[in-house]
Amino acid sequence: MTLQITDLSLARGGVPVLAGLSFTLGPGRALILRGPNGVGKTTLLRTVAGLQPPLAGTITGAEDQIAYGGHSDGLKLGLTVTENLRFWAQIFGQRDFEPALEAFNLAELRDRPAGGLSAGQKRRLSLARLMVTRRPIWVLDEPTVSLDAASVQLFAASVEAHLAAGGSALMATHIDLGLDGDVLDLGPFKAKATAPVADGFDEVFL
Amino acid sequence: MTLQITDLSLARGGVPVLAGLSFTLGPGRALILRGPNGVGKTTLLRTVAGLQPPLAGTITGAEDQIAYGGHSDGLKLGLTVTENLRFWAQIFGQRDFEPALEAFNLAELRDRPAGGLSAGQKRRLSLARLMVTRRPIWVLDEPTVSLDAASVQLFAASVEAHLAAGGSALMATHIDLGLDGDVLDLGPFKAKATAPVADGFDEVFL
Amino acid sequence: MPELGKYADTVLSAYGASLTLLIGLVVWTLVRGRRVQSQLKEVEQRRRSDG
Amino acid sequence: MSIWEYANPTKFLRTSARVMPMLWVASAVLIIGGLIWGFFFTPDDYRQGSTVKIIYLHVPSALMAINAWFMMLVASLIWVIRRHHVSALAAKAAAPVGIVMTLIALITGAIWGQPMWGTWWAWDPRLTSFLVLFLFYLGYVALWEAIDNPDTAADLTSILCLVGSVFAVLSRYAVNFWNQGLHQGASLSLDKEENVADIFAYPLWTCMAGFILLFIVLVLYRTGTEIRQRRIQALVARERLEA
Amino acid sequence: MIALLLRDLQLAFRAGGGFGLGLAFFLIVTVMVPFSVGPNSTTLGTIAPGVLWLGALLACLLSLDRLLALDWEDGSLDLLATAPLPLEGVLAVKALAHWITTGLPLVLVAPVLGVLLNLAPAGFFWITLSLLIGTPALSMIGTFGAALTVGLRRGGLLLSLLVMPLYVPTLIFGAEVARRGAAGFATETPLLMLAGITAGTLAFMPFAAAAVLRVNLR
Amino acid sequence: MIALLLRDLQLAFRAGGGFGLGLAFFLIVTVMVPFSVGPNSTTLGTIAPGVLWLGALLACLLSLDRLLALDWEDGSLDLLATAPLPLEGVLAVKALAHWITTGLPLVLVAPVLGVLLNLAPAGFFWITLSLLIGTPALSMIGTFGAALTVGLRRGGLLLSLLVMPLYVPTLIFGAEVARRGAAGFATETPLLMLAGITAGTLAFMPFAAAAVLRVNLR
Ligand code: HEM
Ligand SMILES: Nc1ncnc2c1ncn2[C@@H]1O[C@H](COP(=O)(O)OP(=O)(O)OP(=O)(O)O)[C@@H](O)[C@H]1O
Ligand SMILES: Nc1ncnc2c1ncn2[C@@H]1O[C@H](COP(=O)(O)OP(=O)(O)OP(=O)(O)O)[C@@H](O)[C@H]1O
Ligand SMILES: [Mg+2]
Ligand SMILES: [Mg+2]
Repeated sequence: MTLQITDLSLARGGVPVLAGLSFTLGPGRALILRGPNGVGKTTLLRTVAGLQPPLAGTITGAEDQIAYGGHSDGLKLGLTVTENLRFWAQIFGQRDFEPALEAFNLAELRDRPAGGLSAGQKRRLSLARLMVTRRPIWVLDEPTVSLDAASVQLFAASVEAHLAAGGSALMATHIDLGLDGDVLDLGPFKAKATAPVADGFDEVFL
Repeated sequence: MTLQITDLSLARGGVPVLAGLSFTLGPGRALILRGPNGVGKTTLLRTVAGLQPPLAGTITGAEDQIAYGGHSDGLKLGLTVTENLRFWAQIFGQRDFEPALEAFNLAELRDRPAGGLSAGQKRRLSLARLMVTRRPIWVLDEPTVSLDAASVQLFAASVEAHLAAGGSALMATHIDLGLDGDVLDLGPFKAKATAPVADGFDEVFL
Repeated sequence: MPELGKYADTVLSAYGASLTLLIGLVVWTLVRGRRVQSQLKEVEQRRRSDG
Repeated sequence: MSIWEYANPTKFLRTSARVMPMLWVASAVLIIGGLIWGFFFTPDDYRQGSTVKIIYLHVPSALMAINAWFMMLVASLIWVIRRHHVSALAAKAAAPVGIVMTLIALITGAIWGQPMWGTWWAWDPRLTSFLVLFLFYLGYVALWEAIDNPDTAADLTSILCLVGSVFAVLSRYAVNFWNQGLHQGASLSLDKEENVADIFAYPLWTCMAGFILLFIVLVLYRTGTEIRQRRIQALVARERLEA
Repeated sequence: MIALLLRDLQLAFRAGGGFGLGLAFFLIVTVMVPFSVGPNSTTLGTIAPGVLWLGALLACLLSLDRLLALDWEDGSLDLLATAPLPLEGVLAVKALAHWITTGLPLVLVAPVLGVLLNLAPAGFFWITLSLLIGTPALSMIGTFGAALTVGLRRGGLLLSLLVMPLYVPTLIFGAEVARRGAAGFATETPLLMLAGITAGTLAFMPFAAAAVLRVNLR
Repeated sequence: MIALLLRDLQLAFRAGGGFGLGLAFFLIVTVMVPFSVGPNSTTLGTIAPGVLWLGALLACLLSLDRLLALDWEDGSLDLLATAPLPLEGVLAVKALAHWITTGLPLVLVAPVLGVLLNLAPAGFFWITLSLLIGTPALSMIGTFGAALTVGLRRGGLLLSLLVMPLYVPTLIFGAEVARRGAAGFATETPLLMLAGITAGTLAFMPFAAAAVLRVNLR
């Protein structure tokens, strides 16, 4: 259940982005990633979620524990709010999605097709998806984009409930959510121009 | 040059969203739209930009004056930063896009394909586009999504420069930009269940 | 020149087309190779002068 | 020292630079010599007249068209299994050469078909399977071109090459089953009289050897170009990081 | 898995009649043929089995580019890849959904279109049978192609280019069965080959498709 | 306008050889025909002009769905609509770019593919001429169709479905010219009709396309 990252190096599009990153995320904890645009937050989160392999280093405790939420919402615009949620619940072997609807104030919109929602409403739906996965580690990339102040509160409340229930959360954000969690600034971990690899075998490609 | 909105009513997806909205936006002024998710900010901005017709009411002074920036970035991922900007400059009959590159700190990224930018970098590029249009009225839908604090500053500075040069800006946002402009809360203009239209001709459809 | 008889056109066009393609391939390969080589040299020079 | 040492790009560049001049000369001598021999110093065939001279281009290019794909298959396997960048780049470098060889075989064949079969083109199995091979080459090259990230492109194209090879073999059988051919195998007058066959055969072998060497040297050279291209990309990226 | 299948079918229906469109395209191609090759009925009868197979193949091909692209664009594919399902299974289910919405209707309607093209009476059974056996292979190979090109700009045409050569054996044996059947010849050998190709494809392609999709998602 | 044309061409090139792909599809369709209708060269010769026209039409059709869709998805279309260009002009330019990247290469390569299909020698001139005159109409009509379906999910197939019937007159007259030409008959009447259709389309379609696009952007 504890996510452990050791000496991780990451590349995006073949270019090293972050290097020498280590941290631990235990149950009930939240870790907030900060750093200027382009520092590599998205890259890190995708790697933790298992979508891309790291250049070097290890990630333990992530296997099948992670609910990922990226820049895009992952909604089917042709399906209604309920249908979208039910689908993800089924995929993750769950049945009950009512609490998620309630938590994100979507009950009124339940029968609207997702395509007919405003930007913020879509985002709420995509966050509600996290709750139905029942996965312990939430990995979120700028979750509050497009949300109004009230919805940000809803989101913060649901993260706190998740932490209280023993879950954990790793998220990148530029704004202050008022969550109490550790903050990790990625700035210092920016990859330097790569030192030649030990045996110099593939050096020309690096 | 003054944008004048009188008694505007708007619908989205056939459902009335806002009603009875009036405001004036003179040169050198900024107007910030606020309101909870789904209140109709996007709908209003698209209408002002001429992308959809209003249900009722008039908009004057918008014709060919508006530079619109929506939720999505409008970038060609296969073209480089410079190529993207140059294209829009040409479309709007301009040549010079260097100041825009500088203003949004994109000079270093100039030869990167837009597809290889991070979310915030893309957003900066899409904002730089506004500058090359040389249009006096900027109409922006949540311009600072994905931007880090430093980039938000850049953006605020460029808006201020635009206002100082006699331009004006109308934008919807959930966060505080630290701009000095008027704020308009759309909450009170939410459309009520529609009163029957004057002549009742198309009443069954309303 | 050997006597090609009534098939002169056939044989010559076959040789012509094939040799054009072959030589084209070789020239293209060499030209592109040279260009990339000089680009690489330029980039490496730049890096060295930078430090 | 294991053979995989040569998968080190630097070593590859150094070694290939050493052997390439020799190969360039040898392939040029063999091809030019073989063609001159065949074109000027062999008699006409009694049934095909002077068109038999086309064989010195047609058969070697057909041979290399198939072998180039085979080489790409092996290189792709090496990439998939051992992940040596050089082998992926060698596969990429071989594809255009393969395309040109296929085109030469198709064009010379079509030109030859006009007097022999009275048509430029017939849906003979061998011709047809060459056309299909040509399509596979096109798809393979198009996929390389369409992907920006070189490692992704290497992975995807090598899997395409593996899957494509299976389907290429299947197509070959399908096409055979589908139509009986016009295309002569070794049955042509070549083997009828031993001495005549030899007269045609020696220059043919010379040309074949020349084409093989030409293919090798082209692939070596082009692989070197691809390696340098990657190096440029890497250096530019590093500059970006330092900035 | 079943949830995924149901969702895909539901989406196909929602988006303005998933079943209808593949079919309609098939219909239109078939109808276009007489316009382009002329109305001579002997000619049409001769080429009818081939035209039906070609039409089915193109209808399949045209619908491929949306097979994964939509899920990619809205981010669902990332989410599915992190879901507790094997990616091979996800792709097999997607291929199945594609077959149900595209291949199956084609099989059912092919005999009707045969009438339009003066197909010989003996041919109706064989065209249906050969399409029934062959179209699953088309969907599965197509899924591989879609996985290969997902996320590429202008993926649509590239996808066709990559997939078409892979379709060749299926097309040849399938059309051969239909042609021989219509002409009253023996069909065992091509039929066996066709079934073999389909079986092999269904067994191995999901793995190849999942492998390339994983690469593309990185 | 010119900037727009250049950008579209540039994008087509960038995306891995814009010219190549439409062509390759045309090639593949042509190659597939013998596989499906059988290798008999008399039959092939008879249907050759029709097949070439049908192939060109399908290659055109397949590339249509990206004509506006990409600009729509990334928001450029909204921005273009608010730019100081008449929307009619934008669409005419887009159709022109489409023709240059798709139609023109097809025209140039059609005679080569004619060889593969045993086209009668007299036919080569006529197939080229008829395609040259006809394909601009295909691009323009296609732009209308693309404007009609932009923003719809699964637009690809629907687009084909809508555009196909609109292509019928062009196809009929174009194929007729090629067929008559190949058989050595007079071609004036269909040629005139074909030219008329193209001229009319080019004159009026941009307005229709702009009208529907405006509705779709709302
Ligand atoms: C586009 C048309 C053609 C293609 C694609 C083609 C392809 C091939 C191929 C692949 C081979 C390989 C031989 C091997 O097994 O090593 C070959 C050999 C040969 N082809 Fe063609 N061919 C074409 C047309 C013709 C024509 C029209 C002729 C002459 C009438 C011809 C005569 C030969 C001969 C004599 C050989 C050597 C056979 C042997 O000794 O094994 N080909 N061709
Ligand atoms: N395509 C659509 N079809 C039907 N209804 C829609 C559509 N898009 C939005 N709506 C509805 O119209 C209303 C106004 O939406 P709009 O996008 O203008 O809100 P917004 O103020 O921009 O919200 P946000 O802050 O979330 O972006 C919302 O209630 C939304 O559900
Ligand atoms: N597809 C890509 N190809 C090549 N490089 C990329 C690609 N996507 C991102 N990059 C580069 O990789 C670096 C890290 O990008 P990443 O998206 O992880 O940043 P980020 O921290 O999430 O930024 P943001 O706050 O703007 O979302 C950036 O410098 C970016 O330019
Ligand atoms: Mg990011
Ligand atoms: Mg909005």
